[in-house]
Amino acid sequence: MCSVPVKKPKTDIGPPYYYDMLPEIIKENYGKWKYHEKIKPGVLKHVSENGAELYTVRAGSPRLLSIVTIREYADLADKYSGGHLRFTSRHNVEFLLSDPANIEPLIAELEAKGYPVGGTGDCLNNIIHTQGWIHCHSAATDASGPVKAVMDDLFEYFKKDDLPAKLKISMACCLNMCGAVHCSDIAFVGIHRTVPTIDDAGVAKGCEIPNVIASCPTGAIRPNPKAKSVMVNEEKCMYCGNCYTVCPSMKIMDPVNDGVAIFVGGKVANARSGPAFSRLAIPWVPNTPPRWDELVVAIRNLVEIWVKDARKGERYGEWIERIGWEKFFEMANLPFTDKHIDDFIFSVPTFRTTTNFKY
Amino acid sequence: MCSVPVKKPKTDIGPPYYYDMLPEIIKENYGKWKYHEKIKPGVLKHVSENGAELYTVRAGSPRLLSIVTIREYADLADKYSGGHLRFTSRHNVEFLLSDPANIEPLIAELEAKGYPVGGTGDCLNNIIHTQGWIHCHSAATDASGPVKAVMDDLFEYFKKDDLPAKLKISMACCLNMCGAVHCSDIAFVGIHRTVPTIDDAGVAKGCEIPNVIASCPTGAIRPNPKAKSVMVNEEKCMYCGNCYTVCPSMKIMDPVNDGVAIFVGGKVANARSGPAFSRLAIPWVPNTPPRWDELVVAIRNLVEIWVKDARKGERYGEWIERIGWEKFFEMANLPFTDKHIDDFIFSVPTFRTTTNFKY
Amino acid sequence: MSEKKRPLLEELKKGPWPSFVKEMEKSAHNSKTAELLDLLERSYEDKTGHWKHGGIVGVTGYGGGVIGRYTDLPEEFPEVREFHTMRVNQPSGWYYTSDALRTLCDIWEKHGSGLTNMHGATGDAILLGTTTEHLQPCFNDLSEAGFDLGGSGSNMRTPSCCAGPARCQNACIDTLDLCHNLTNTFQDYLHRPSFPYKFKIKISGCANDCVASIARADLSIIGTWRDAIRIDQEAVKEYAAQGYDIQGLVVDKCPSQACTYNAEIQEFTVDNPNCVRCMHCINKMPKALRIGKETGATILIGGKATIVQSAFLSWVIVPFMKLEKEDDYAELKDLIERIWEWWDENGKVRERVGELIYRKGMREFLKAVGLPPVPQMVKHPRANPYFFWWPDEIISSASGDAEAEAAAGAEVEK
Amino acid sequence: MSEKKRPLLEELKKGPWPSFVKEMEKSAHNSKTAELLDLLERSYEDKTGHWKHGGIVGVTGYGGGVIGRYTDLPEEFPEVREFHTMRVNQPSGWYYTSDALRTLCDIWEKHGSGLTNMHGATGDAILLGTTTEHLQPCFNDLSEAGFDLGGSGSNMRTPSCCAGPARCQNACIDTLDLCHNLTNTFQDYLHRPSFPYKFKIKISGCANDCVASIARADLSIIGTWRDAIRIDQEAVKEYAAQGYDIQGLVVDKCPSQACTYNAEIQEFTVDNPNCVRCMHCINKMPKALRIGKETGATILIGGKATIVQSAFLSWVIVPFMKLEKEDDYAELKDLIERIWEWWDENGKVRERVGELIYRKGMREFLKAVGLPPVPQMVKHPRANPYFFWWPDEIISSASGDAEAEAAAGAEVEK
Ligand code: SRM
Ligand code: SRM
Ligand code: SRM
Ligand code: SRM
Ligand code: SF4
Ligand code: SF4
Ligand code: SF4
Ligand code: SF4
Ligand code: SF4
Ligand code: SF4
Ligand code: SF4
Ligand code: SF4
Repeated sequence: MCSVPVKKPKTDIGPPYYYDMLPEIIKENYGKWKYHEKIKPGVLKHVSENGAELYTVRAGSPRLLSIVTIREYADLADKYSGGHLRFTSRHNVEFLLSDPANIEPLIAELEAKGYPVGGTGDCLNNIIHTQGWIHCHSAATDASGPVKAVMDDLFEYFKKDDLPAKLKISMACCLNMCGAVHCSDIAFVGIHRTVPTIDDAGVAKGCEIPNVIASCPTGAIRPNPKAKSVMVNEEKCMYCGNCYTVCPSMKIMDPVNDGVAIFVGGKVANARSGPAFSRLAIPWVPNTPPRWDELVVAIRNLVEIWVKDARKGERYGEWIERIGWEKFFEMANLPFTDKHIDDFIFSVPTFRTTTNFKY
Repeated sequence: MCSVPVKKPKTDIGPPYYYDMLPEIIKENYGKWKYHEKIKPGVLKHVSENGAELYTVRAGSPRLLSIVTIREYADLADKYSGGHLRFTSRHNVEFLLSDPANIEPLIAELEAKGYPVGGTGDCLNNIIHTQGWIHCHSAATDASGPVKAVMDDLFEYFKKDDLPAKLKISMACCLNMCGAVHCSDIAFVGIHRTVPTIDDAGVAKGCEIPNVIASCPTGAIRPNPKAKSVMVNEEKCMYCGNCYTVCPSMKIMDPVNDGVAIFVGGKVANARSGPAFSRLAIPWVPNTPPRWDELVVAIRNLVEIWVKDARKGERYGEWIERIGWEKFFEMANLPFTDKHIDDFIFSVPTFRTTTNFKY
Repeated sequence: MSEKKRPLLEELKKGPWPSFVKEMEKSAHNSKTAELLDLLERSYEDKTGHWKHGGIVGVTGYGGGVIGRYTDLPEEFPEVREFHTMRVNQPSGWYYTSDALRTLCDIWEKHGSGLTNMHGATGDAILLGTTTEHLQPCFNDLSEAGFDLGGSGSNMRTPSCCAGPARCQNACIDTLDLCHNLTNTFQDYLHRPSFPYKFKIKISGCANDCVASIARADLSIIGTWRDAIRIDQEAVKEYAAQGYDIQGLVVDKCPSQACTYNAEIQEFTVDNPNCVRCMHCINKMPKALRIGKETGATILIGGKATIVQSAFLSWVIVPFMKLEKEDDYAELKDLIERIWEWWDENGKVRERVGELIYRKGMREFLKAVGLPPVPQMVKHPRANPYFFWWPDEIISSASGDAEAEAAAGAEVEK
Repeated sequence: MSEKKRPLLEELKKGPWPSFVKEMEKSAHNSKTAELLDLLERSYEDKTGHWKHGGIVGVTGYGGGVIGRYTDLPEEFPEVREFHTMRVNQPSGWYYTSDALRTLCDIWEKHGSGLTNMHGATGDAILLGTTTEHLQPCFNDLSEAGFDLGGSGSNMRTPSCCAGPARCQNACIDTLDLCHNLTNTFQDYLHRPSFPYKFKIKISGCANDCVASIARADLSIIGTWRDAIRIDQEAVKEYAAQGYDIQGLVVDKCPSQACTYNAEIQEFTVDNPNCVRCMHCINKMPKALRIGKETGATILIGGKATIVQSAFLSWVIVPFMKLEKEDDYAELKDLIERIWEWWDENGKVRERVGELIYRKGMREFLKAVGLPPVPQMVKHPRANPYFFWWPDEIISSASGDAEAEAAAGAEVEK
């Protein structure tokens, strides 16, 4: 059923050598690219100092790929781009073409197979996301499902590049934030809302109590020496699930209360303003599989107010910076609650220490 | 020698009624002022809705006043302003005149007596300061002395109002910062640089040990049960002297190491940018009575680079904001040290989390 | 008083700025003051202060208002063995008549060193240096003459305020009346320390904040308006005629791009809903621009200096409150008392109210004092997902709980 | 696989975005994958995941690279009783040949579910779902074919980098080579967890930071330059000719007012000493503007997601470092090792390096790793006066100590 090692396996060979993966045109123009042009959504052209032209065709991907699909990609690469392709940092696939005549046939075939071409320029990029119920023990929501539902709904914005600026949406299925969503234009993240329930016997048997105590950001956990376990101070616990990560006997799942929080206005690039964190917009929408309707509606609303009101060149957070958070909540028709006000370590610098505000 | 109470003293009568202190012209135009004009440095004119004109003549004050001087003020007020005057939030004295003919004679008499007229508009204001060695047990430097030395040196700027903007200098003689210097264009503050020496017997007798421990911002103090006293962790102590404030047996004075730290770029007004803290520029200059020469030179340097480089309307911090802190340290010819980098509670948000900087 | 005697202090009589040493010498016929000069000369030699705390001193019925002080060299300087300070509550806005000042001087000549601070950083008139024996008689004379003590210790401190409507066209509220009113209303808290720590109130008539209330008051009250900046276009034209750079010095510096200047027709306009009322344009063109008519104040909390948790600037808790003389500022006073109640119940010894809020969270604070959360309270909402839910926001059963769901903020337009 | 069987997942096959459910179904001839679909359907019904940690699994000689996973419903779903993930170290920049991909697919067809993530958030090719039994053989086949595992656990994680000089004109450094080099050099730290916690390295060729290194790498390496932006004025004129709003979309948005456009002569200029190299103008006029020639990188530290102390963005520790292929990036590697050494010695379990620096202070960190403090490390200097002195900066005797005084920074020009 599975191969038996015939000799001592090689270890520490390191990743495949990237250079061997590059097409000839890149090898020849490596480090010599001079500028790029946007041909149309999903198609870039890079021109080198000596005039060579490289075309990139980008197709959207659900990231969770069957080897069947990957082989299809390989076949398309063989057919159109000399067998060369890459994946992007947002999990799209990019074909690297030296012959512009291949662009349209490739696009046609990709689209026909259901792999939409787009996602370049001032568009909605693919949604960075994580494992969810597919594979992670810690997920407060699914990842692939909500992402699919949101991308379906916002699909038009993936296909055209006339948004005010790039729109980067990210998602993570628990507060570990493997999607590193904390600096995205729009971020949504699975959250719990109830304190962990403690299986004392399990803790005693399976968990390092000092580590469990140290894992709690708010110091809500104290020892329970009688039970050789721990206790949680309900007033201090904000359901981060970090204790559960280090100790599976601190169950934190709660199907009716788990859900999704939505943050807005972060960015990563240093272009213009420096990188910035996303900020809480909606503390909770319920988990409503299979298509997370509330989440989808909420995000569309957030996208649309920006598309409508932002000036050309304004990322989400730059737009809010200009209009002010008070106007944002008004435009988004969202209640501002005590949850929006930081009360963690670095809270004080987030308070409005000026009378400069709008009504 | 001292009066003997003949009847039970009245308590809780509250402060004198301000309204009784006001000149007629103010009573008539109370709340009706329409605009003001700067006549010249030290002289303001306020015009009311019904045309009345109130003139204010402001004179600099060392704040530490003998009753001899206060009586002179009273006499001048009787002579020129109908017996009406006030003090400002920066401790200057202001005469409230309804007759403009009195302005020049009043100024002449003030100047003759050594009370300089000025300090309005875009000028150097009086230096807010505190008790120092005159009266406080906690002082790491004198207050009146350094202030006098700095004001003497910068005197020209008190007398003319063509600085880029207002220049607010403040000083406090220890980290309690009674001068609330933390939001000034330039702030200087007495600091210690060595850990307190503990008189165990004194602590045992006179101090509340839990309060002493709680007083330490960095948690450097722990109990010393054997001595019924406390111990200080030298690595954690940053010489704030707060323990000394709650427990005089934790002596913190150190004549050779005590000195003055200088901060820049704070402001209070909400005009344009919101209020801002002053930031460390020079960690330490030594205490060199009687005229604190190093301090005086350092502050003049700080003032002059701003006067030279700032654009009209730029407060100190607004100027630095524009040129960048890296340029500030360069222009001021000051070393940037590890002391300048925050390592207290809210440090992380002060770190440069962008590649946007100048060399 | 010869040059010989105090060579170091002598240096500080030189120079154009008024000399505090000369001030001290003016009162040096008083033996205390003469010895204070000698002690100070000693400090200048030693580079260290020579004061210490001592037994608690005060006047009958009061727990504050006096700072006890003793030299640590009592043998050498017996006249300043005791050298206490009395904090005298200033009249609102530091307005005086010459007679009021003379009365103060006479009392202080009789009972103390003859030295003062006009004024202390909190706002009091500081009478600098007397003995324990003189405290009560001095207080009696002060009180007889219409003066009362200010605060010290863990109490409400002497409130102070800016020049206000008496002398300033920018005053959006009657800072003087409000200051007087609050001081009188809360006298008991001022004179009898019963708080976890000090509590300061400062009142500025507008966002220029001329008493620095946002930086150094636990409760900062700052005047503002709710309607529109008043514009006198004729006066705008005059500024233009004088060659004033309206675009560069005014418009370009507006923090919210809310004003515009049309140089052609010399017209200045304000986009009032986007104006954050920072005062800048009004400051720069006082003849042409004026605060709005529908005035009130922004209430902020938490300002303080460095100790212990580092300095805080006050932050907004009520964006706009009408402050009505007519109803005796009832809404504000009510809020202040609720704040004190919560702080009193929850604060540790020497924990300022801002530090307590930091420790417990705005959420707890707002709930306790009954204020609704509004976006104006924050520069920006939280970045971390570590927020709390109240029990009634949680769905208790799998069947769902529509009300809790609504309360929890399933903020979605369907 | 009929609609009946998984009605909830069925819903996610609809819509224009590629469906992960369809992807799973493509591999559903694999019994594991078929049962994974059933388990997921169950999760959709229950609104909860059905996975748990379990015993530690891995391959011989490695401490990371495999995530052990077990369903909590093993009776019902025996095929996914064990369903581990293998993290395969991607080639720099995620460049592949079709053959390389096919090789990976073949191995995964043989040993696993046939499902992958291309790629994981850290950068690895994720092979999703196999049994303990298959781990070693699968690894052997991978290794035989030229693939190695990536990181997991408390080790250096798989470094990743942007498209770089292979496909981007903005690359100031050879991100691909550097990433490959660091991965190989530090393989031992990657494969054998020995750190307090995870340590991530991400490399972007310029300040656009297309791998988000500043947000999600403990060590962020971001390309930049030190000389001048290259300007092609002819190309500027072309943008102008096309009616492009150079003033509004480029100049007005420059964060440091360092560029200007003279519309009359259609000339674009950059005040290079005041340019902060944010990339904005270059991004907006790629044909006319180009990065400088004297290139290198800014090194930043501390980036991480929310847990425990809240998310940090990396901050500058070296404003500019030349990254020389010639000397094998010696300076950088040396720095990395010094950082690890200090972190290893001082870090608590599960304490990221940024959190350790927060706890101990930059001062301790800089001294330990031998970096000089520079203003570029901070947005602004500290506001509080709570700073520390090193013993040698303190004057030991009353006689004074000129050297210490100098060291202490009596920074005064005399
Ligand atoms: C392919 C990719 C790099 C990779 O190694 O995979 C890439 C490639 C390019 N990026 Fe990027 N960026 C890529 C992820 C990012 C990220 C990271 C992310 O999305 O998580 C960022 C930071 C995001 C943020 O700020 O939140 C990023 C911020 C930028 C920016 C700055 C945008 C801005 O805020 O102004 C530019 C400049 C621009 O677009 O004008 C840029 C520009 C570019 C250019 C135009 C560079 C060039 O000339 O080749 C490339 C084509 C961009 C396009 O899609 O139009 N790239 N770019 C990544 C594509 C992801 C995808 O599939 O959608
Ligand atoms: C008298 C006084 C109020 C009092 O109740 O005593 C006062 C009075 C006035 N202030 Fe003030 N300010 C006074 C302390 C302050 C303070 C507090 C402080 O200095 O500690 C501030 C905040 C300081 C800060 O931002 O750090 C202050 C920030 C302002 C500003 C805003 C300046 C700016 O940053 O743009 C203005 C507006 C202006 O000058 O254009 C202003 C304007 C004024 C005006 C012009 C208001 C008016 O129309 O009457 C008054 C004359 C100012 C002048 O000196 O030219 N006043 N002013 C205070 C005089 C102190 C002194 O003796 O020097
Ligand atoms: C007299 C005065 C300084 C001055 O020369 O003007 C003063 C003097 C003292 N202050 Fe203060 N503070 C004075 C205004 C302030 C201010 C400014 C203000 O009120 O606007 C502050 C900063 C704002 C604040 O409250 O945060 C201030 C922050 C402190 C602190 C630190 C409190 C904190 O929480 O950070 C202490 C320490 C303490 O309370 O133990 C302190 C303690 C002291 C003590 C009582 C220390 C002591 O026990 O010796 C000083 C008595 C000195 C003396 O010999 O009389 N003083 N103190 C000011 C009061 C005069 C008045 O009543 O008008
Ligand atoms: C697979 C992956 C998500 C994905 O779908 O892409 C992932 C999956 C897990 N992450 Fe992660 N993390 C992944 C990238 C990240 C990232 C993003 C990145 O690396 O750029 C982050 C945020 C950046 C950071 O490191 O701060 C991230 C922050 C965490 C954390 C929180 C760490 C922290 O200090 O804040 C944990 C918790 C932990 O370490 O115990 C965590 C823990 C986990 C665990 C191991 C939790 C667990 O024990 O089950 C997850 C295993 C899931 C599974 O079933 O395989 N993962 N994790 C990513 C790794 C794939 C790869 O190797 O390429
Ligand atoms: S974000 Fe949480 S639930 Fe999602 S993959 Fe990471 S650790 Fe697992
Ligand atoms: S869920 Fe988070 S906050 Fe609650 S006890 Fe566990 S670690 Fe602490
Ligand atoms: S700043 Fe310190 S030394 Fe100066 S008066 Fe206040 S408490 Fe005393
Ligand atoms: S001086 Fe400050 S830091 Fe040092 S022990 Fe005392 S309270 Fe703590
Ligand atoms: S705060 Fe405003 S109202 Fe009060 S004096 Fe200053 S400018 Fe006038
Ligand atoms: S008050 Fe301030 S915010 Fe309002 S228009 Fe004037 S300058 Fe702009
Ligand atoms: S980070 Fe810079 S160099 Fe790398 S792909 Fe993005 S734009 Fe190009
Ligand atoms: S790179 Fe950025 S900072 Fe430099 S000139 Fe261009 S826009 Fe301005």
